[in-house]
Amino acid sequence: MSAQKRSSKKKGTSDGNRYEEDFLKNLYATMYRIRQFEEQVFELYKLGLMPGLAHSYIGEEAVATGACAALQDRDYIVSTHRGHGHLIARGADTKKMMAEVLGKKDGYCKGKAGSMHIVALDKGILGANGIVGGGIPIATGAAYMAKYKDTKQVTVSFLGESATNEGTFHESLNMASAWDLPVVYVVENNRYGISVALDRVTKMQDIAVRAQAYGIGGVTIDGNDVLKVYETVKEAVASAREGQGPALIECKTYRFKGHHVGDPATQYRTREEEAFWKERCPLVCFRDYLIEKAGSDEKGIVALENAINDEIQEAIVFAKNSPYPDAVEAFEDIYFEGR
Amino acid sequence: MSAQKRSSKKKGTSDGNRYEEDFLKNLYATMYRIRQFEEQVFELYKLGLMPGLAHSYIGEEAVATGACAALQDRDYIVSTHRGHGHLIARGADTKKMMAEVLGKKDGYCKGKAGSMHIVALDKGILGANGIVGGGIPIATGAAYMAKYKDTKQVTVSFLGESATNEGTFHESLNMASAWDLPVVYVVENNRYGISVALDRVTKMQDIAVRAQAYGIGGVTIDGNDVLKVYETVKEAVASAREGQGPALIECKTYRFKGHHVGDPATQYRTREEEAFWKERCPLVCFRDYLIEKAGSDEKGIVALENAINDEIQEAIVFAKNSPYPDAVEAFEDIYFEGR
Amino acid sequence: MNQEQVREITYAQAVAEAIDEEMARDENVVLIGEDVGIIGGNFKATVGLRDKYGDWRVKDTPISESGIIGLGVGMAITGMRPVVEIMFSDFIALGMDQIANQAAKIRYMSGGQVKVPLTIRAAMGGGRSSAAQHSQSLHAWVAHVPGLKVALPSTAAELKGLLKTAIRDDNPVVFMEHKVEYNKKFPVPEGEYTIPFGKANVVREGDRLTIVATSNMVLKSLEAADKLGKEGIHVEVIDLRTLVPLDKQTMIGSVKKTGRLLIVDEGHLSFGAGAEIGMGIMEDVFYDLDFPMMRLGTEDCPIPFSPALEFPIIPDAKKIYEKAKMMAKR
Amino acid sequence: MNQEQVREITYAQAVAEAIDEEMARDENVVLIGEDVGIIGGNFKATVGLRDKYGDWRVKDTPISESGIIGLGVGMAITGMRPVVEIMFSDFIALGMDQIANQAAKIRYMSGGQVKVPLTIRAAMGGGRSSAAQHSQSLHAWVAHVPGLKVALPSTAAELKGLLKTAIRDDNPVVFMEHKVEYNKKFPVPEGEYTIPFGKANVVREGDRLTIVATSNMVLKSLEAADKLGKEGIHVEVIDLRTLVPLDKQTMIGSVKKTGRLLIVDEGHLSFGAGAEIGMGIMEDVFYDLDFPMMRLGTEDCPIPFSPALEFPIIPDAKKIYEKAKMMAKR
Ligand SMILES: Cc1ncc(C[n+]2csc(CCOP(=O)(O)OP(=O)(O)O)c2C)c(N)n1
Ligand SMILES: Cc1ncc(C[n+]2csc(CCOP(=O)(O)OP(=O)(O)O)c2C)c(N)n1
Ligand SMILES: [Mg+2]
Ligand SMILES: [Mg+2]
Repeated sequence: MSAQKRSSKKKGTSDGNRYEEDFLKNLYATMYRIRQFEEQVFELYKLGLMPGLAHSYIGEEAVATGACAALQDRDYIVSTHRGHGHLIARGADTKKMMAEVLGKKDGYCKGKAGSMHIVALDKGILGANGIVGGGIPIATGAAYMAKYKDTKQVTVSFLGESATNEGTFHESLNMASAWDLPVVYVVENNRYGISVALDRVTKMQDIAVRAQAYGIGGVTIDGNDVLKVYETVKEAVASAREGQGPALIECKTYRFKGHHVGDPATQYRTREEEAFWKERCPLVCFRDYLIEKAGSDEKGIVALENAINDEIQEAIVFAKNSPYPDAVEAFEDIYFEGR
Repeated sequence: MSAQKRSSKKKGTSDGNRYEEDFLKNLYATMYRIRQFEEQVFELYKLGLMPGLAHSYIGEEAVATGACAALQDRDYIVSTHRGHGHLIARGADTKKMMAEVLGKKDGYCKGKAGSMHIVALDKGILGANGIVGGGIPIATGAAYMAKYKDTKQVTVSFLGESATNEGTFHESLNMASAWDLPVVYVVENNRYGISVALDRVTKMQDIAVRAQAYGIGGVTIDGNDVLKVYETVKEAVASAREGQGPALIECKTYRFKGHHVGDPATQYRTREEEAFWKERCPLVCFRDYLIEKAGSDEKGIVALENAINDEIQEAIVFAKNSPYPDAVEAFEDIYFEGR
Repeated sequence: MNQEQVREITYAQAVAEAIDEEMARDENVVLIGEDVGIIGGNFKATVGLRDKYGDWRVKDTPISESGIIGLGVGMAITGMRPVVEIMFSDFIALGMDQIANQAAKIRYMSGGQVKVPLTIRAAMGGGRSSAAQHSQSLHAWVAHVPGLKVALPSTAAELKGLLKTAIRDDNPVVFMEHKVEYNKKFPVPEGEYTIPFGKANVVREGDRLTIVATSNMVLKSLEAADKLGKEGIHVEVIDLRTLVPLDKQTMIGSVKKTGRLLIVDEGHLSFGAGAEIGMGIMEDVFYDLDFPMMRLGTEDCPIPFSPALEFPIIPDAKKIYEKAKMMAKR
Repeated sequence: MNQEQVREITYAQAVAEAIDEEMARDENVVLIGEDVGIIGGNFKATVGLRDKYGDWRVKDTPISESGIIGLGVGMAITGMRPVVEIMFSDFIALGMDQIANQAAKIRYMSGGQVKVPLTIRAAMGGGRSSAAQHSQSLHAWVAHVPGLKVALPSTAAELKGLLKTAIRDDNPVVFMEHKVEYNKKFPVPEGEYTIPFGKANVVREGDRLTIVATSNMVLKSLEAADKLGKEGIHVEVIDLRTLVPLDKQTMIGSVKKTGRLLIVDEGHLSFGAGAEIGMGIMEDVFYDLDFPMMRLGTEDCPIPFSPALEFPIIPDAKKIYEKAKMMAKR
């Protein structure tokens, strides 16, 4: 029950397991897709084409990718304000995502959601959430449903380390543990909540310690190691699916950019810290691993990358070409009227 | 940091310490005063003389008594819906309390508070609270004040075990621990929140375990042993006063009556369980201890009891004779107008 | 409703009956809340349900208002029809994020992908010496949030029909039960029936003044109207039933007939639901008004504990009678 | 205010200046909130204060809205004057218990023993594509709770004077800053001044129609009034400044003069603050009204993300102009 800590490795990758190359390449493709999507969102923001703001997932791709790879199609995820990565890892359509981020009619939510609130029910994505901690009880409720109906579905609730200071975190984990609900809480510990470093507002720096308060399993892992995330989440998901209750998995990671696209992140963290983490870029590390350890050839990877670049460019074209919704649509979808 | 558990003793009293007889008798007097006050409140309720409801502290007297004995005059307490015991232990005037409970003009709060919201600022009683968990951040704020101004005051926040499932508990303990605030959280674990037994809604039965999530000291003690409570709280208060931060003290205890004066408590707990705890009545045990171990003579104790009986009767007379407030007073005290 | 039935049950029993029927009808209906199970609720409004449906369908929860409403949201968007009990409506304050930012908005934010068939029941109102934190009528808060529906049943018969509608509704409904009513008996028809949302109920016809009331104030208004009726002043009393949707047409029709409108709602007067009831039909009835619209509500002070202070600040039949009489004079 | 001063600062700078002056004046004033310290606030409204006053007086907090408001309550009743920042006013939903059940009521419940000099600042309003959970104007909730005061400053000069008053007030004040204003520059007098609560500001005189507006809607109303003025239609514009206390006298005087009232408030129309503004003076002006009172507010739908959807649902100068023109015609 006590927090296990994984000794940090320079090139944050596991190699104790053997996987099919396709599987590994898919993981890489997902991470690369997230990265590319986010880079392009940033470009669109700088060009003034994106309304509002977005929270970049760059640097944290291994968490969403590893976690979602451990799920079955019928499982659920609940996401956060920093949700693009979770959605893409869960298989959301980048075209519809990009259109949503631009506030267009063909977006997942017809332009009503924007970056922070995307739902993709067909992919089991119950929603990103603009309220820090707001999704945690909702994820727990989905797990209650699964337990009540014995559907064997598991829900993964993503949350930031700072969200663990909201009351909803505590209330949810208490219920999930008391009733052995099939939910896995994946904490993305990137050390900051906007500008506030965890150690300024919380005594214990390993969030996994908090699992002890609920008598559930809690581990701290290298969140930049996609295989480690995959393996850890997979085990927790299997255990939850079998009725053994929830778990808390803390993934140590880092956001390369500021809190949102408009934040230069200059005041509250050091360039050294940034450099330390960029060394541990989950994409670069895993790419190296693919080539050096898993026997993939670089040409194949480049081809994959190019294909994804094209896909994201298509998504941008799709989003740009999509019309804005009509003003009258503001009045639709408030209430469900049909049956 | 891990929860310590005290082996339960039949006659829940410590005897490793030597105290002045006066001190011990004062503790007993306080417990007896609480008991007598509560018995009489119950009588008034049955006679239909009390508006609304009240939550009886009978059976839990050792917690408030031991904890408040460990405080200095300038310290603060924050109480709960089950607050009579805390207030009396802190030295509140039973006349003004009784008048308040009956909704009379001479009550502590001029009849506006009733049983659940009494404030007695002159005694450092910042308020009982009708919202479960509502007082926890308020107590923490008082501690922030003390730290900021370096007043060396400590705040004791009383709360029930079920209140630890409210988000405010978590948010407050996180802040108090991060900033080493001088506050001691005293949890009265009487196993039930109204009708809901802790084990039906929470996996870990020792609330002290929760302290680990915040990296603060947490202990589980026999809450019916007034000296044990006194000693444990005293140590925590001293440590908080010295700037070492908060602590969580879980006192295992039991409410002899129902949740409130109108609850027969028949459906959700067994007669055996009730009998088990009545055997461990904090008053009876400590009375025996006084006579058998501390060398008090029974005549003196009986005289003390009689004096307290008289005091409470006087409080009842005072409360009955006090007029109801005038209707226009409803419009006073909403805003502070003066300067 | 069938007038021949004379069966009488309490308002609390009507709650249990409505939930029982809906649970029997649809296994997606579950009830969760503090103390709803073993003791059948703090107000005994869910007695017997746990015995009948078991611990997983009638779940006693920890004291975590925000958590349990969120749990309900999660269940609702994954196909269930949870009924969440918040013991005292004052405690919705602890769950307002899940109510207003989550339940109310998820459907909209999703562009219509999900629906949220969630019913949140809570006990409102004063009159029981429960003091400032257990006596409020906070329906104006939730009525102000688009995406929610808000119901305030007046009698047991109304409650049963409206609660069944709430549970069957595919949208989040905040359902405010009045705590002084729970133990009162009312005639309630046998068998199944529902009462649609958004249709106000003209409970007494009259020509000299329209009283629009909510919840328990409907009963107090009827008392006042009876007394006025004996004096030959015939007052129309409308039970609004739901604030959202708001049945403006029935009110407009009535005020056009009577020319005078008194609104009686137990929320605090200022910035309360009564203000909307008046302003909401202002443009439609302005030229028909013979007298300014007036309101009665709980005075703008926290609810005091002492009955000597509490009763004077909440509208009662006498105050309604006096205000109505003053307004109805020609 | 001294008209000779032409110094211009932003609305955000006015926040920092007001707090700075009050902190310098009284060591009991502290500022706590998420990100208020090192980066000087999400909206840069508290830049420089941490450097000047240190970490304990300008405290970056964890993301715990309920906890930090409660912390403020505890400080306030033990002698301090905390200013708590809630980044977006939508998040007051997470702290409503501490706001409405604790801060607002503790003085009353204590029978006047304690006072609660607490200021809760929050950023309200739409117009920045912040979508449903970051764009609301929820002041109607808090205005409905006796024991709280509620201020909505329109310009930087107003903000500075009102915020200083809020901090000096011995009661809990919910202070709603409008997020589209933060970066705008306004003329602000040099030196110390305060603006009293409960005194509405007639920002433009006129005879044909009274517009009562709050917050940012004051500026939009002035724009509309300017345009109408050029057409010879002289509209009076009143900046309400505070909802609680509510300056009915200024409104009544104006409406008695003009005979027409348009209320413009950014909260959702239904059950919003505008309803009270109308009904609150109804009895006093009824016989002077030449036209039904009318309201503009944000439409009753969650605030959509896309600017194509958002701008049409929030009142703007054009809508105000059109409505006012329609109302002012004889
Ligand atoms: C209830 C609430 N409080 C505050 C905010 C503002 N806010 C948005 S993201 C954020 C930081 C969240 O930090 P963390 O949970 O660690 O996630 P990260 O951004 O690091 O991924 C804050 C304070 C919010 N959206 N919701
Ligand atoms: C926020 C809130 N939720 C629910 C209640 C109703 N209620 C009053 S006391 C109580 C049980 C509290 O249990 P615990 O904290 O263990 O204290 P105890 O009564 O056992 O002393 C409940 C549920 C309340 N007053 N406030
Ligand atoms: Mg973070
Ligand atoms: Mg208890």
